[in-house]
Amino acid sequence: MFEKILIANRGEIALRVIRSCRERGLRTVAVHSEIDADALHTRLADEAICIGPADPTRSYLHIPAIIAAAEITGADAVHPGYGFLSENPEFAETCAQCGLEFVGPLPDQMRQWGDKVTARALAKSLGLPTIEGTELLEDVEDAIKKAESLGFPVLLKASGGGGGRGMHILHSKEEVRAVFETARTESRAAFGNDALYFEKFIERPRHIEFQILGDKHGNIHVLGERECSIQRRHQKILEEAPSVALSDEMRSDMSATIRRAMSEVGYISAGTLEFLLDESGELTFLEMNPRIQVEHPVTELVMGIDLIGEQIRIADGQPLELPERPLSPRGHAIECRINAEDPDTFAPSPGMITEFHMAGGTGVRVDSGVFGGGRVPPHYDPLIAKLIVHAPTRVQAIAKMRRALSETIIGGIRTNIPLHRRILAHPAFEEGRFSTRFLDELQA
Amino acid sequence: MFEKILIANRGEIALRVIRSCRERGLRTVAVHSEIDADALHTRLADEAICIGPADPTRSYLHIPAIIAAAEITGADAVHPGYGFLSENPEFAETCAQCGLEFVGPLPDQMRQWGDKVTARALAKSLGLPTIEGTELLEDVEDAIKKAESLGFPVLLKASGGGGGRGMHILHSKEEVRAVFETARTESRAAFGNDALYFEKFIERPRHIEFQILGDKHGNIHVLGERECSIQRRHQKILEEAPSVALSDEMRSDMSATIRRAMSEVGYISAGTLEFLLDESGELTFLEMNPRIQVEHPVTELVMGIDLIGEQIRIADGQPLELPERPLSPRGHAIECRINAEDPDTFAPSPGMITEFHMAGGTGVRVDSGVFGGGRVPPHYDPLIAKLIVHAPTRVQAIAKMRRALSETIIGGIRTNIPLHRRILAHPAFEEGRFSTRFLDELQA
Amino acid sequence: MKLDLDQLRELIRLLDESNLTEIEVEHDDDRIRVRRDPAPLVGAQATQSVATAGAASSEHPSDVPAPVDENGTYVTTPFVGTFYRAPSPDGEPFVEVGDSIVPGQVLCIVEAMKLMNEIEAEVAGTIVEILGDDGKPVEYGDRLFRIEIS
Amino acid sequence: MKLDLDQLRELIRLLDESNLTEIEVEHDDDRIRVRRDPAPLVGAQATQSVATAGAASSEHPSDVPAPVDENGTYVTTPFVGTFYRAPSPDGEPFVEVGDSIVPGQVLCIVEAMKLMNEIEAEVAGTIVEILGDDGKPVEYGDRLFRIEIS
Repeated sequence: MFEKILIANRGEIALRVIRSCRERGLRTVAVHSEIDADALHTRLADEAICIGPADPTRSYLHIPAIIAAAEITGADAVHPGYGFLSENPEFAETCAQCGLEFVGPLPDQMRQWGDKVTARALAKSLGLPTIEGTELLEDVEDAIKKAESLGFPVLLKASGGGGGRGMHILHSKEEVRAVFETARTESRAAFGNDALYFEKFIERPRHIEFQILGDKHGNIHVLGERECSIQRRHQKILEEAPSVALSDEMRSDMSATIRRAMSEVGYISAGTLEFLLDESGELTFLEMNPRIQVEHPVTELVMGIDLIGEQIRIADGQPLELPERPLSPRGHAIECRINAEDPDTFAPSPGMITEFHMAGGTGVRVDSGVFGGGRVPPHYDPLIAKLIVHAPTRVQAIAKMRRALSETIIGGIRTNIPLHRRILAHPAFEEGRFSTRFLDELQA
Repeated sequence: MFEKILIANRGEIALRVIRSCRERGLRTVAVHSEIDADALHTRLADEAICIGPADPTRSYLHIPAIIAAAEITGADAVHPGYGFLSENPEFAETCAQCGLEFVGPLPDQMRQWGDKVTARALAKSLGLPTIEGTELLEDVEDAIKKAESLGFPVLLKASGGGGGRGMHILHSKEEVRAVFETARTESRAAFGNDALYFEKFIERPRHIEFQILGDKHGNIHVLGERECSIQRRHQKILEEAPSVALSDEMRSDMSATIRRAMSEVGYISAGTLEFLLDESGELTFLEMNPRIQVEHPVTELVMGIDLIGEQIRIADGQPLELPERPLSPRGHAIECRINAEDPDTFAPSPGMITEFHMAGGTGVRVDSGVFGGGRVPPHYDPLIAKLIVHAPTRVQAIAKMRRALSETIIGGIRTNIPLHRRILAHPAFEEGRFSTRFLDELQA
Repeated sequence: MKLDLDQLRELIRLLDESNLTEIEVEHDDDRIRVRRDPAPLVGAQATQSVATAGAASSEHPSDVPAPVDENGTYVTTPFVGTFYRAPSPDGEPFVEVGDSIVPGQVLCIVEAMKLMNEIEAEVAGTIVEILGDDGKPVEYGDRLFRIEIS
Repeated sequence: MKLDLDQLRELIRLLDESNLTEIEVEHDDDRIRVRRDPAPLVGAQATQSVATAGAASSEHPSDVPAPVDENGTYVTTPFVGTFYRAPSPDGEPFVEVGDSIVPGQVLCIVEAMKLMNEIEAEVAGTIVEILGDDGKPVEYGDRLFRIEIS
């Protein structure tokens, strides 16, 4: 087994990894920027190395500094968390070249799934249901032809895009003509890649994703789904497991399909397959994220497993010890992402946290990366904490989350807690009737 | 169902009750002393009433003020927590007279189990195994005669005593002669009652207790045991569930015995039967606590129930909804009581909490009553928080608790966290080989 | 940190005006603490139903001087309950603004557990303000009357 | 709370002496913040293997004046890695205490990922103290040399 793991990340996910390591007797190395010298991950790891200034391109994204930190501390492995370098195949390769085990999939698997068009084609070839879509668009005339054969409305997407950026809903060929060149320019500027394509546009989809784990011995486990439809501009805000929109049969059918597909490619480590669920109950593959995700705790709670711990065991070459038959979700879990931002304008709200009291009690899990008296720097993701509840039923989980939010006190900065309260108080949310447009409609 | 519950307590247990109420849609009323005007229970309840000065005899123990607070707020019921008025039958009666439902057993049941000698006789008559003991001692000569027939060593106990106070271990008739009159005087001074008796003294017992719940419809459920042998001067410090010292057969036999006994007396609400486990594996009844206990969360975690919620449902006249067959513990839970005290001298350490960061992550539950920037007043119990973990096995629970303690940061006051670390690092604790004398021997 | 006396006086004034017994100001390693004994309760010696005149009872010790500030003395309630200005729903109020009062005079009733707790004056003076609302709940320590001591 | 100027001057001095860029003191509604721009890195422009002389590269902008206090100027490391005073295990150290240095002169090597990163002087002066330990790890921003500017 590894003895020492370097965590190439910060905030709550760095703490999350430290926790799983410590429970397994592994030593931890935090890397941090100058502004994070007093951050919680810096304080709680066994060792901490300053790797650069606050600017992430010179610290958390700076591969040589992270590798050098692993070298001088004698780390055996690197956990990239999510974001930063977690989906960077060059980083994974550099780790391997330097004798460091990268806790994640193989670099080629990251490349395979990293490009959306390639990923969709791969998924299709593996027997996963994919959304109707086109090849890459050559020019505006080609785009109009392809849009008409697909049928309006269509979604214009950037092949290199992600996180919902670079997308346009188009209802007519006039709109295609009006938008195409601008979108191409935007895509080139934003992603260094101007390749565009169309997908069939689903008016009111749900965002459903399946968690998988694969080991180095060819075992694949599918660990149920998460419901992530509560989004603001394609950024997830609140997630739950299981989804009220999936029957046991749908879950077990899709799990079997995914298991076959991922076994065929020999996927290693944790990964998430994202799907859209349309109004008729069809799931179509959207993309695959070859890393741990922010919302992984809801799966951990209902499945009773430690996903980060399993990632580490897998990287170490150990076989998965999960049961042969698919696990069933037990109870219901909800996660609220607590962001340091204005609940109405969504403007970031960095600053000193003067008061910080997170909820406690039975069925409440807190994954936070900050503390009272600490500072939220303006340079990074505004996610400061995740509040996660687990209860026997969805109704009880909602009541518990309302209760947990009511006793959470964060002073000195603004947070999106009022937004979470509005979501949880909404009848459509309570009844489970919502799509990815829920939050836009709530805000409107 | 009740609509509003007054919580006649403070600190973590007041918060604990607020949480269960809020998850059920019940409104809550906190009562507080002047010094607790900014305490967490005062801030988090729906309403808060100042009932007196810091001195508990004029606030948290002052029945008229508490009843008046319930009257002016229109509360339907009163939850007494533990300590303070929780075992006071007069308080329960006064509540009933004023039309308030007391969340606890009937006043007569509190009286029945409140006196240790009466309780032991009752337990014996109900078929519970009791420790060999004597009737009340008339005088020193009677004491010597009874001690000799019981067999030395014997434990001299005060009938009105509790919490380990007023006890003497005696090895010979000379020691009986030397101690008897002093003990009688002490007992009269401490408990207003000079009745003494002997019990057989067990050299290295374990303290094992069983949690029960009874409803108003005659249903009794026994919810497994807790291991509470880690004590300092008979004050519990760390508890776990289940106990490594009990086999499934011992657990199920004793559960059946307790269920029969408590059904016979029609016990209502939550209660705990405390036992000593001797070296030969015999359990003998020690006492019954007719209230919720500090360490109830370890039972909640392994049994998957909400004991406070059940107490409230019972008080409201609803039947228990637990399964007919005894529940089995799932996984292992450990609780560390975090006290504001010097870890070596055990001197209380009240004051301003300048920094307060409790552990988080998967399998960690925090029940706390304080916050960073708040003050621990010198007038009350030094228990400021409970750190509770739940993991599949005892070994994993120990690793998780070590991890959780390592990331708990409490500044400005001293706490017993270093003591907990020593306990958890001790080989005998790891191996489960310990008795109630463990901590005294560790400290020696 | 240099603390000038005006600042200290300001703190003391704040403390006096408040319900608090202590104010502590921390500033890095500096700390200023102003503290006084718990606020006495005018009329605190009134016990259930029958008010005992004069000296403080052992149940509610109040052998410290009444809190006096530039605005006068306050009568606070040592009972949680419902405040009544008159002995019965149709009765005349015990006192009105402008009334002169003498020690031992009943000022109001605070009802709790069906018991009528009479609150008495401890000082001689004039009622200058009535702060309690008739028939409304009061918490421990709530101010009921402001009195100008004569 | 009144803050006298001596106190403010003290805060500024503390900030200057430290590696910090900001000190903030909160006091109820009062807050004092003294702030300066990030500390520049002497030699920060040295890039991997081949040191570029003179101006700061875009990767490591250091167009702010070097931190100077009464003790002189510090050369800090822009690289995480292992500090070496000499170009090879048997080689002579690049510099010793007392040596005069000129801008662009190599002072040491910080090795990371098998690359030898040379750290150059940015100012002319004299080495008055060597703070790095030969063969030992250094973090970003660690002080390596103290220099008296000539």
